[in-house]
Order: sequence, then C-alpha cells, then structure tokens
Amino acid sequence: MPFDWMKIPYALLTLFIVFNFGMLLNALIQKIGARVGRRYGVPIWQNYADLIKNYGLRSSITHGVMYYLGPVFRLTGGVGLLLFVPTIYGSEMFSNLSFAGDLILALYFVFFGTLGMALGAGESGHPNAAIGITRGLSQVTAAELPFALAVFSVALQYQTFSITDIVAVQQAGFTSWTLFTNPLAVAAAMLSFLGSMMRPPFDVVLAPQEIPIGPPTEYHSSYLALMQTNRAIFPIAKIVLYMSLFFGGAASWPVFFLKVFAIYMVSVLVGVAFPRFRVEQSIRWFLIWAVPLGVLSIVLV
Amino acid sequence: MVSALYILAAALGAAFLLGLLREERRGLAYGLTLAALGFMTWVSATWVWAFATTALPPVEIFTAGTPPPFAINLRMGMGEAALTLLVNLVGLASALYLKETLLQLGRRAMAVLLIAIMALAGLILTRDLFNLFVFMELMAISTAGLILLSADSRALGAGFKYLIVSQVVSVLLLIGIIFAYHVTGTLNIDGMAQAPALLATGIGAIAAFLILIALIAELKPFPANGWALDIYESAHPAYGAIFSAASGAAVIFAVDKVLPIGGAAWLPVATGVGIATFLFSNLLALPQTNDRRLLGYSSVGQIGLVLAVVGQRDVLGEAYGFIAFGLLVSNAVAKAGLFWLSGTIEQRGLTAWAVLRQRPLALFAFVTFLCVLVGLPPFPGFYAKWELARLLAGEGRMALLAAILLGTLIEAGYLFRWFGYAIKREPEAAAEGPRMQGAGLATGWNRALPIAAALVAAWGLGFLWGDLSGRGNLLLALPLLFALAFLVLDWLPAWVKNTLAIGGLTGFFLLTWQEYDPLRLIFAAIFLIGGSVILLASYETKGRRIGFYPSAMLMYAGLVMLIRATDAFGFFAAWELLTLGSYFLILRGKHSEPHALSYILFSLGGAFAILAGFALAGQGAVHLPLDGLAKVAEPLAPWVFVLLALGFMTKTASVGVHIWLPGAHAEAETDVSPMVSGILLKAGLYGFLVLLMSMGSQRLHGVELTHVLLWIGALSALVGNLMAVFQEDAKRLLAYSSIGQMGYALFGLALMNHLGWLMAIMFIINHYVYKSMLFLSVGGVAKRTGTRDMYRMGGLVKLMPLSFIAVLIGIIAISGVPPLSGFGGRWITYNALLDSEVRLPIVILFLAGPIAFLYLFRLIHTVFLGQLKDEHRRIKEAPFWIVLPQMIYVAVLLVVAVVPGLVLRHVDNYLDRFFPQGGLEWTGTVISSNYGYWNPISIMVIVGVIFATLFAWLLFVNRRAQPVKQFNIVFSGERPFRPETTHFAWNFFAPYRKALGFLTTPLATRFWEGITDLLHNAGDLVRRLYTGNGQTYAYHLLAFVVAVYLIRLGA
Amino acid sequence: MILTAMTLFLCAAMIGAALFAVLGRSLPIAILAAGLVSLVASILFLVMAAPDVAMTEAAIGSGLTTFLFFFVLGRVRRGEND
Amino acid sequence: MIKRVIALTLLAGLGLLFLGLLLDYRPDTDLNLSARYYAERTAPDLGAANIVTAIVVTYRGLDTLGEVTVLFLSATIVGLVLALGRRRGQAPAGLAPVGELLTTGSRMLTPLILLLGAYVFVNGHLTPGGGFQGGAILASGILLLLLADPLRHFSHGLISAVESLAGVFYVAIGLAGLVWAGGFLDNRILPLGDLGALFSAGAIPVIYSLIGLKVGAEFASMLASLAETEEL
Amino acid sequence: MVDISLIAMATGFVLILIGLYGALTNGNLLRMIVAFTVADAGVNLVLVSVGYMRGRTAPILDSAVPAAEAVARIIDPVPQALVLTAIVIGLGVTALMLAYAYRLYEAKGTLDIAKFSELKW
Repeated sequence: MPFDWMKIPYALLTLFIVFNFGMLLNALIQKIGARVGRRYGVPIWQNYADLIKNYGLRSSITHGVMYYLGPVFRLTGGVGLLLFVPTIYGSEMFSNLSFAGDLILALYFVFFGTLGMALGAGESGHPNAAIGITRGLSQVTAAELPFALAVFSVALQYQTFSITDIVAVQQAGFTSWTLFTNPLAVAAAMLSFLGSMMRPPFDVVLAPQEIPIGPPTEYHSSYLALMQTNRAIFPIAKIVLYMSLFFGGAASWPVFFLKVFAIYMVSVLVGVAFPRFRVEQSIRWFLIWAVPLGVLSIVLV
Repeated sequence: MVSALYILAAALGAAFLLGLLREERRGLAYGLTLAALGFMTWVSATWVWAFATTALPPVEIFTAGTPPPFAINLRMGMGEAALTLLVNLVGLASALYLKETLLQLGRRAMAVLLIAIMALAGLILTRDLFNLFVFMELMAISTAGLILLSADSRALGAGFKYLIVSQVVSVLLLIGIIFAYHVTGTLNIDGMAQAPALLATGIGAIAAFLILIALIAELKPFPANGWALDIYESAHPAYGAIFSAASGAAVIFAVDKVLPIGGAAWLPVATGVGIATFLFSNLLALPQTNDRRLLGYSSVGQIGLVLAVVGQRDVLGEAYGFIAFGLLVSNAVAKAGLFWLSGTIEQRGLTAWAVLRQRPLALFAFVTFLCVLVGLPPFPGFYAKWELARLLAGEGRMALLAAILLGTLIEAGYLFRWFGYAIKREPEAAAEGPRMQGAGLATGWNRALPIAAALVAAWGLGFLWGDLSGRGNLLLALPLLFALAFLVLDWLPAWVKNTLAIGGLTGFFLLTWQEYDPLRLIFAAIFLIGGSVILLASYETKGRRIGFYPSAMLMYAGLVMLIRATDAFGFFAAWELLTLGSYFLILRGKHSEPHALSYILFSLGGAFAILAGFALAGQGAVHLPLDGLAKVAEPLAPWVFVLLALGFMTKTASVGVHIWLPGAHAEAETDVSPMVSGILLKAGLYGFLVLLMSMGSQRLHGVELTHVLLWIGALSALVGNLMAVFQEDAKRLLAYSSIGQMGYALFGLALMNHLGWLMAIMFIINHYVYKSMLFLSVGGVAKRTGTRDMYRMGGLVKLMPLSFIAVLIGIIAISGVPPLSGFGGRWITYNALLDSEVRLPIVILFLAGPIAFLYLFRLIHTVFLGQLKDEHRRIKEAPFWIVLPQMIYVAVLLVVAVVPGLVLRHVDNYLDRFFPQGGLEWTGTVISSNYGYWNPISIMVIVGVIFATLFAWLLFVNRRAQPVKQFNIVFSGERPFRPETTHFAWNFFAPYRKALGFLTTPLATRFWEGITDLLHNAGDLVRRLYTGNGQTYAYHLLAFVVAVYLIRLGA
Repeated sequence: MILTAMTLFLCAAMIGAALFAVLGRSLPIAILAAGLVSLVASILFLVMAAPDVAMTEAAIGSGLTTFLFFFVLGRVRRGEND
Repeated sequence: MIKRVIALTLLAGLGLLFLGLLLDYRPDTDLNLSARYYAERTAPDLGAANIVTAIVVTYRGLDTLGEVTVLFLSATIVGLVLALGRRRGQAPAGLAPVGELLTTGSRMLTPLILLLGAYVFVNGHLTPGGGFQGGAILASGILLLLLADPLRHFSHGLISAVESLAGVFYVAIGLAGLVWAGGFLDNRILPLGDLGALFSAGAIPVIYSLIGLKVGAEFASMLASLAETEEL
Repeated sequence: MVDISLIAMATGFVLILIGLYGALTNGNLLRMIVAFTVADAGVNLVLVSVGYMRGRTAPILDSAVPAAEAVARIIDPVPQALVLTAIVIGLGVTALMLAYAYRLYEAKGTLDIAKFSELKW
C-alpha cells in the first residue's frame, strides 16, 4: 500500500493546533477554579511560561532507564491517541493517522501512557510514587470500565468500530447524536470521563494536599515539561474521542473548539462542586453508578 | 498338560510329607515347600499357555471315576487356569518372601501355607457346592493359622475375630446347601443353577439366599468386614499379599460361579453390595494413617468393585472376563506388591514410606502399583475401566458408573496423598539410636525378588491387556515408549537427557507436522516446539535430576497422543497419561505436595467426567471416533456435552474447579511452571475445540450450553484476574492470571463464531508465549533472590535487565496495549463480540480486562522497580539457560505483533470450514473485519517513531545526568501493622481490595474444602463401626445378612 | 408314635441343655451342657436312621470336644468369669 | 441390655428366614436324583455295603480329603499357636495328681481301645462307623493315657510320622486312581470283591483305614499339644 | 401327625438361634466357643433331618436291605455324608478357637473379648 507522506505534516499540524488549544484551555480552567474559590488565579499565558522554563532546565540526576521512559510513554500515549483518531470529520487533512486502526486501537492506546507513567514513577523508588500509582491505577481501571462498556454499546449500536463511520451516522442532525439515540451509554461514558480527567472529586491520585504530589514529585525539568505537554494534549485527545462517539463529532475547527470546551467544562464544574473521594469510594462509586448504566446501555442497545 | 488335580495333590502331598522331616531339617522342608509351590505354578502355567495358544475348550475333571453330579468334579478353563496361576504365583512369591519367618517357625507353618494355597486353588477349581464349603473352611482355618506368621501380637485377636465370623458364615452356608440340595437333588453347582425348581420354591429361594449371602460375606462386604481389616493391619505383609491378591480373587471367582444359582435377581444384589463396599471402604480409607490398614480398606473396596462388575455380567457380554479379570489382576498385582513393599518398611505410618526415596527402584515400584490400583494407563485396570464404562453407559446404568468413578476418585485421593507423603515428607522420628544407611529398610534378595516380580507383572499385564483390548496397545505407542525410555536412561546426566528430550520433541514434530490440520498444527507446535524451547531452561539444572525426564516426557507423550488421537479411547488414554506425567512433574516442587494432590484429584475427576461422557456418547459402541460425537442424538447429546465440558474445565481451571491451579503452578520448579502453565493448560482448550467442532452447541432444558460456557469463561477471566491482583507471591500471581487467560480463551470458543475461535487461538498462542516467558523470568528472579514474595523484592531492573525486558514485553502483550501482539487478541475479541448475540457476559469480560492490567503492573513494579533490597545488592542476572528462552519469546512476541498473519491467516482460512461467515480480510498489511480494521505494522511504526523521537530527545537533553542511588524515605499514608506491611508493595492495591475484595472470597476453595472435610468426617464417623470387638463384627455380619434379605424382600 | 414322642422328648432335652449351655452361670457346667446337647443329638440321629452320624457325633461332638474344652479350661481358670 | 435386644432382633430376622424354610419344607417321599443313583449304583460300581461310607470315601472323596486336611491343619495350627506361646508362657496351675487306679486301668484299657478303633475303621465300608469314628476312638485311648499321666511325654515323632505317612498314602492312592482307574480317589484300583466281605469295595477300606489313622493321629497331636502347655 | 424330621429340623433351628444368641451376648471367649458348638449341633441336626424319610432305614446294605431293594428302602445318604464332614470340620474349628482362646488368655490374662480390640477403625 503506497503511503501518503503528506499525512505526516498534516498530522503535525493537528498536533500543533490541539497543543495550543489545550494549553489555553488548561489555563482557562485553572482560572475558573480560582474564581469559584474567590481567588485571582493565574494569567492565561502562565502555562506557556512554565513549559518553556521547564524545557529550558537541564537535570543532573537520573534514576535509570525506566525513569526516562515514564514521560516518554506518557507523551507517546497522548500524541498517539490524538493521531489515531480523526480530529475533523470529513477532512482528509485532519483525519491524521487513523488508517492504522479503529476505535479499539484508541480504546487500548489510552492505557499506553498510564502504563509508562506508572513504570517510570515506579523506577524512582519514591514510596509516595508507589502509593500514587496504586491509587491511580485502581481508580483508572474502575473508571475505564463504564467507558469501555459505553464504547462497545456504541459499536453495537452502529455495528462498526470505525470512528469515521460512527461520526458519519451522527451527521444527520442534532437528534442523531449518540447523546440522544443512546443516552445510557453517553451517561455511563460521561461519568467515566469525570474519573479519567484526574480532576476533583477523583483527584486523590495526584493528591496535592495529602502527600507531596505523587508521581510527578520526582520528575522535574525536561521530564516535567514532557508531562506538561501531555497534560495539554491528552485530555483533548480523549475529548475528541468522546465528541466523535457521542456528540456528533466536529466537521470544522470552530465546532471542534466549542464542543471540546463544553465537554471539558462538564468535568470542571463537577469538580468544583463536589468534595474529593477516597480511592475505594470512587471505585465503588463507579461500580454502583456508572457500570450499571453501561451494562444497561449494552443490554438495551 | 498335567491334570489340575496335581495342583491339589502336590500341595497336600508336600504338606503331609513335611511331617516326616525332623524339625531340624528346616532348610530341606523349605526347599520342599518351594518345590511344591513351583510345581503348582508350573501346572497352572502350562494350562494358561494351552488355553491362550489353542482353542481348547474347558476341561472337566471327574473324581472317583463317576460323572457329576454324583461325584465331585473340577473344571479347568481359561479363567480357572489364570486364577490358579495367580494364586500359586502369589503363594510362591510369598513363600520366598517369608523365608526367614518360615525357617524360624518350622515345617508346620510351611504346611499351613501350602494348604492355604491349595484351598484357594480348590475353591477356584471345584464345581461342587459342598466341596466349595470344604475348601472355604480350609481357607478360613489356614487364614487363622497364617495370621500367626506375624510378629504383631495383635494378630492373635484378629485371627479369633475371623474365626467367629467364619463360624457364622459356615452355619448359614451349610443350611443353605442342604436345602438347596433338598430342592434340586444335586450338589453340583451347574446342575443346581440349571434346576428350574430351585428358585420356584420358597425354600429354594431362601436356600439360594443363604448360600450366596454366606459366600458374599467372605468377600468382606461393608459393613460386615471389620475382621478383614484387622487381619490386614496385623498380619504379616506376605500374608496380607495372599489375603488380598489370592484369597480375594479365589472367593470372588467362587461367587461368580455360584451366582447363577440365585438367578438374575441376584445380579443387582451383588452389584449393590459390591458398590456399597467399594464406596464405603474407600471413604473409610481416607482417614487411615496405618499403611496396611489403608491397603486393607483399598483391597476390600477393590473386591467390592469386582463384585459389582460380577453383578453386571448380564450386560457386559464378551467383555466380562476382560473387565473382571482386568480389575482383579490389577488389584492382585498392586496389592501383593504393596504389601511386600510394606514389609521392607519398619514403621507403619504413611509417612514412613518416605524411606523409599533412598531406593529409586522401590519408589518406582511403589508408584507403579499405585497407578495400577487406580487404573491409570497403560495398566490393565485402565482398559477394564474403559470397557466397563462403555458397556454400562450403553445400558443406561449411569448411576452405577458414577458411583464406581466416585469411589475410584476417592481411592486415588488417599493413594496419591500417600505417594505425596512418600515423596515429600520426612519419615517420622527414626527409631532411637544412630542407624546405618538404609534406616527403616529391611531388605534381602528374597524380599526384593517378589516385589520385582510384581513390578514386571504389572507392566507385562499392562501390555497383555493392551493387546487384548483390540484398541491399539498403549505400550506400543511411540511417544509413550519414548517417555518410558527415560526411565531406563535415568542414570545419564541431566544435560544428555535434556538434549535427547529436545531432540525427540522437535524430531517428532518434524516427522509428523504435515499430518495435522492447521488447528492441530498450532497445538502440535506449542506442545512439541514450545516444549523444546522451555526445555532449554532445563539445561540450567545440573546433576542427574532423577525422575524429572520420565515425568516430563510422559506429559509430552500424553499431549502428543492427545492431538493424534482419532477416537475417544485414544483421546482418553492420552488425557490420563498427560495428567499423570504432569502430576509427577508438579509434585517435584519443594512445597507442592498438597497442591499436586489437589491437581491430580481434580484432573482425575475431570478425566472421569470425560470417560463418562464418552461412554454415554458411545452408547456401547466398540469404537467411538471423535467426530462421531457429532452423531450423538438429542436426549443424550447435551449430557455428553456437559460431562465432557466439565472434564475439560478441570484442565483449563475454569472458575469453580480452579483451586488446584495456583498452588500447583506456583510451587512447581522453575522450568516446570511454564510447562504446566504455558503448555499443559492448552490440553483442556484442545478438548474444548474437539468438543465444539464435533458437537457444536447443545441445549439442555432450553439452556444453550455454550452460553453457560460463555458465562464460565467470563467469570473465570474475572475471578482469575481479580485473585491475581491480590497475590503477594509472584508465581501465584501468574498462576491466577492463567485462570483468567484460559477464561478468555474459553469465552472465545464458546462464542461459537469465526472470530471467537480465532480469538481463542490467538489467546492460546499468546498465552503460551508470554506465560512461559513470565514464569521463566519470575522463576529466574526467585532463584536469585530466594523468595517469591514480591514485597521482598524490588529495584531489580538494573541487576536483571534481561529478565526485566522479558517481563515488560510480556506485560504489554498480556494487557493488550498496542503495539504488541496482545492488542491483536483484543481487537479480534471485540470484533467477535460484536458478531455475537450475547450481552451480559461481555460485561464481566470487560470488567476483567483492566484488572489484568493491575496485577501485571504490580508484578513488574514490585519486582523490578522501586527500592532495591539491601540483601539483593549483589544479585546477578538469571542464568543463561533461563534467560535464553525468554529472549526467544521476546523475539516471537515482536514478530507476531508485526505480522500476526503469519499464523492467524491460515487458521482464519481453516475456520471457514466451520464458520463460513465472519472471517477476516487480509489485504496487504491491513486486517479488517466486517466492523473495523487494524494495521499492525502501521501501529508499530507510528508508535515506534513517536516513542523513539521523544526518548532520543530526552536522552540528548539529559545526557549529562548521573544516576543516583535510591534512598529510603519514611512511610506515610499507610500504617504498618505487620512487618511485611511496611513495604510499599505489600497489599499493593489496597483500595481495590477494600472496594472489590468481596469478590475474591474463596468460595470455590471453601466449597471443595467442605467436600473433603465432609468426606473425611463421614469416613471417620463410619469407621467407628469397627469397634475392634470380634463380637460386634458378628453383629455386623448378621445385620448385613438380615438387611440384604429384607431389601430383597422389598424389591 | 413312640418315635415321635421320643423325638419330642429328646428335642426338649436338647433345647433345655442348650439354654443351660448358653445362659448358665458356671462355665464347666455350660461345657457339660453343650456336650449333653451333642450326646442327645447323637441319640436322635440314631432314631433318624443315621448310625454313622450318630457315632461320629457321640465320639467327636460330645466326647472329644468336651475334653478339649476342659483341657483349655484347666489352663485359663482365672479367665473363666471374664 | 441393648446388646441383648439387638441380638434378639437380628436373630428374629434370621429366625424368620428359618421359619420360611421350615414351613415350606415337605419331606421327600422318594429318593432324589443323586440319592437314587447312590442307592442303585453303589453296590455294583463300588462294592461297598455302607452307602454313606461309599459316598464319603469315594464319590465325595475330595471332600473327605479336605476334611482330613482340615483336621491336619487344625492340629498343625494348634501346635503352632501353642508353640509360639510356649516361648513366654507362665506356669499354669498343675492338675491334681492322679490315682494309682486310673494309671493302671488306663494302661490296661488303652490297647483295647486302640483295637476297637481299628476295628471300627476297618469295617467302615460294611457297618456304621469308619475312619472318623475309629480315629476318634483311637484318640480317646491316647487321651486316657494323658489323663493317667499328665506329665507323660508323647513321641511327637511317632504321631507326626503316622499322621504324615497316612496323609501321603492317602494322596498317593488318590493319584493312583487318577492313573489306573477312572479318576482321583477312584477306589477301583483294587478288586471290588464280594459285597459285604471285609476285603471288598476296592480301596475303600484302605483309604478309610488311612483316614482313621490320620484322624487319630491328628486328635492325638492336638491333645498332646494342649497337654504340653502345662509343662511350663 | 407331625413328621419327626420337622420336629428335629425345628429343634435344629432353635439350637442354631440359641447358639448364635449365646455367641452374640457372651463376652467370654470360652462361652462363645461353647455357644458355637451348640449352634454346630443344631446345624448337624438340620442337615440330618433333611435326609430323613419316614419308614425307611439307614443306607447300609445288608441282609435286611438287599441291594436290589435299596431304592425303596433306604433314606437319602447324602446329607449323612455331609454331616460327617461337617462334624469333623466343626471340631477342627473348635479346637483352633480353643487354642486361640488359650493364647489370648496367656497374652492378656483375660477372656473378655472386648479387651482384644486394639485393632479397630
């Protein structure tokens, strides 16, 4: 099969747009959080400054190969996920590298970064890292379950694993979105979404207050920079997936920005409104509320 | 040929002649005794030979020159010849064994021995009822005499108890005989059986009852058999051998010939009494701790089994002799051998047999006898059991078959537990004072010889029965012979044997690979080539490694024969062989004794379910080709399906019958764990494939059985994974993970669609590769660190980088994260799911998926990452031979990840035969289904490029960074409450346990423990019946008589 | 009829002696009673036209057996009342 | 007490069985198949007047051989049992000394008793009695000797020689029947003679005599074994 | 008129039951053996009574019973032959049991059967 080399610059372009969008969005959300808490908040370019600073720093210590690999895995996961999912529906230019695989690839690639991060943090030998990892993994696996169920429900509904095909079916209009044709699946997926965004009430994994911030503690300088980059890309990549599956996808960049912002805001608003869960509480919460929804969606579809 | 009467005459003549010798001439007397027994044996042997080689009809022997029924007549036929040969041989061997005792006690003891053997021969030969009574009295009295050979003072009491019982028996028998005579006017057994008047009259019926019940009472039926057990326990082992092997055989033959007197109505009675005895004896044997008493229970049980078979002779037809004799000689040879062996062991506890470990040959004899007794291939009992099951099922007597199999299972339970003690336990505190070598062992050539003879006889009879079975002799099967050859070659150094083994496996594959269809080829490749790769790791073990290669090769032989089997018999035989081989392998582990036991029990239970399933499917047909399963008709088919599936589930360790697996796999040796996990488990899946290919889906009471399998598969996946998450022991973790993986594969098969099967195949291949790899890796780590507890390890990545890479790759592969081969499995899974109608089990499967990720992560994290333990600072990488196969696997995983089509494509095409719809499209590097697509090479490239770019950049940027030592930081967050809990890896997923721990309640373990406890307690309770009071035994006997009578009245 | 009456008498005697043998307090007397049972039986055998049996029963059943008992009894005196 | 009740219950069951036999029992009025054969054929075929003897010695000779063997076995085992005990027995209370009268009387009587025994078994094929009865009588002679002199030492060698030789000859005659006549223990290896004569019925008198000797020897050895236990 | 063989048979059965009762309820070894001899006598009685036929003579041919008339005159000889054997065997067993009893007594100084139950379960 001849490879269309133009896909590479196009994909990089997507990456660039999404990265910047993610950076701004993150800052905006920090700002909103602060305002709700009656604080002033950071300036909107603060993240850029941090990132540039971190990229500029050089580290003199390393804990070993796996230690390097943590951020690498992490960012590969984020970038890969973004590239495996077509960003703009109908646009050859922004369909990225989705020829490599379908929905299932995206679903499983989500784990890639998690695995790598956990491994890398583990290498550091910091006990808090281990605690953070166990909490994180426990919660992520529980949170992913309803999502997987919802995804499968959607696949069942449309009888395909191709993301492009799924978006195509939803183009008929507002009401043809999965949100309305399969509300249970969307509900399950959105609950899962809350968990996987690492925002309150499910952010005990990062636990900035109780313990010295878990895995990232040991990472600094360029390592941290890679992770910050990922924090800009990965949520967006994930939201793209949600958007494509449940909210009709995006046929153009403006729609894309709007929908991504809206979906992101859901998790932010919930996070601002609710207190934090302990991990076993959140696992139970997912099993009690989200999983049954997912199961129902599969059974009823 | 000499008249059979010379057997009797020689014994009597010699016995009387002994009286002429002076007491001092004991050597001469002993010689005379041996000569007489030798002559008797020779006479029997010539008859056996004559009957076997020529079509000689049975010979009638008249006495007093008068034809029957007016004079006593004897008969010599094949059965008589064989049995007298057995009796005489056992007598001869025991006489040899008893040399010291006989020389010490003098000619009187020798005379009693001679007459005892003579009485048994007479019991077999005579056709006259009263003559039978006389021989029985002779047997009883000589028994009472021979008990005295024992040095055990309690034997005297046992003898008296026996006399009491035999008095009651003879009263009943005499009354029965005289009234039977009154009604029929004859004492000839055949004449009486043919006399129509006997059963027509009330008197005749009662007379027949008394005769038969008296004879049956001599067979030690439950519960009227306490006396026999006391004899077994206290008698000299050589007499134990006669009592079990010869007396039992003779009396059962007597019952067999007298049974026609009672007519058809007595057959069910014999069966009922027999099977009750079989079941209860085995149950009661469970709590025994005295070896001879245990053997006694087993003997009583075995004779009960033969009695049950005798009662089934109306349906067994021509196979009756084959079956009954098969069981009889199995018991005879094994019991004689075991009793003789017990005479070489000084203490009576079961663990005392551990002294056998000093003598490999004796140990080999021990295990041979146990296998003979349980009826494992290639011994006669195995063939007999197969035929019995076939015919019983053909007649719809499934309840009886179930009872027989249950009893056998219990028997296997205590016998193999005993074997485990012998292999693993330390003998009880040795007798006081320093002992020279061979402590607790008493041997001489005259004791070794009979044992050796029994050993040879066991194998010889196995060969003979294989020959007679008309099913292909297992002892001629090349793979089995290859495995057995390692018994002979066991003196060679391990590396030579290892090379031979690898050569044999690969050679056999190269010779035969063209014979298999793609599905079988995959299994053949895993079993043979895969087996060879794992065997590479065995080069690591130095020395001779006695016992390893025969066991391992036995397992491989079974596996090969399994895929080469075309009919049910071959399949089942192979199944038992591989079970046996793997049991020995597992038992080799340091602490594996209880686990090996539960493994063999579950496996045998499963094997018996398979046996019952095949028997039911065959409906009595002589040959049942495997594809003949497809022709099984409706009301039976679902039951056949259930039984077979149950059997296969024990091997794949599906949830509910999984409890044997974790221990067995975890405790096995480093190179054995991958064998029993990566390879052996596939046998069960192969069974499922065969089952589903031929029978398809079945409905039972409206329930789709494959749907049930789906649930079981999904639950296994969930439970296996969840249990794995909470293990502290690395190998246990992997073991539980196998349960989950097998659950996935089973799930795939049960989907009953194209992709489902493809998924299962993918899992089979993947699981072999990564589980073998992980077990080797973890095994290597355990070898270096000396522990398997993960919380005792950590930070090994720098010290054992190759092992780490293997684990890392394995983990990515198992968890299904792209780009490695596990993802392909997941992708096919999803497509298969979309293709099927099921919904709910999918949910369970989904739940299991992320959990797999958890335990795998824990494995790699806690072993290789985190803090390095102080005591592990100087650890080296795992030995070369253990790392080598791992690296091969890594390569394989990478290749399979990039070009899965290499194998899958062929299987995919082949599966079109079964499921024409829903296959995959293979266009270029893209693999697509009806629902989606996947391009393994692209994924690999994309991920690789991004990954490499970032990694290179990071390395470049931080090129001057220096590695720092890890340091200890105080704990926070988790409160230590036990020493090991201060380690962060302890209770790694604590929140998960808090949330989901209830799912891991060991329900199945509790259930099976409950069952075993119940059996034990029941056995313990019931055996209180045997108070040891001779009078009570008389009560039992009378109660037995009255009960049987009342039951017969009621029926 | 005399035969019948005699038989009845002998049988009654036997049963009586048998009960004595089984239930009686003293062991020597029980042994003697058992011997008596055999002896009476041998008379009955004569009545029933079985002279061979009668002789054997008298000689062996009542004679030798009883002697054997006393031989042993003499050696187990203390155990008599166990 | 419970023991007795259970015993009675069980025996009641057995009694019920016996009752069944008894109530249905009808005495034969004619000889049955076997008995008729014996009644008709014994005299012409075997030449024995005592049909019971003919049956015991010839027709069912194997039973009788077995029976003799039972006694042999018992005697041997009794010897064995007691011999085993002899190694560590305690001294039993000796019997009271016997009187002069008994001693003298027994010495006189014993030969007569032995003679009577011999007569009984030699005539076994003609009149009631035979080897067993005769043997028992022989044994009573020995018994008398024992009673008269409890400490008397018996020649075990003699007894066992008689016992063995009689047994060996018995088996040999049986085998002779197998070789020279119709089958094992066929009495027609010797001429049948006239019915009712002492030397008639072929080998029956010989066999019965051997039986008599053997039985006598067995009993004697049993008694002797028991008697010797008190010597310690 | 009841046949004497029936009376004898009934007596035989009763003796057997009495004997067994004694064997089952007496704990003393010697008493058990005595009881068994009673039962043996009962068995012999039953056996002989089965052969008995009213109005016939013993199966011995002499001047009173010539060979030619034997079929009509004699009783069934077979049971008698069997009883002969049974009696002798009975003695053998009794002797053996007595010897055993003696040795058991020697070993333990008691004749109580309940004391010889080291072997059990």
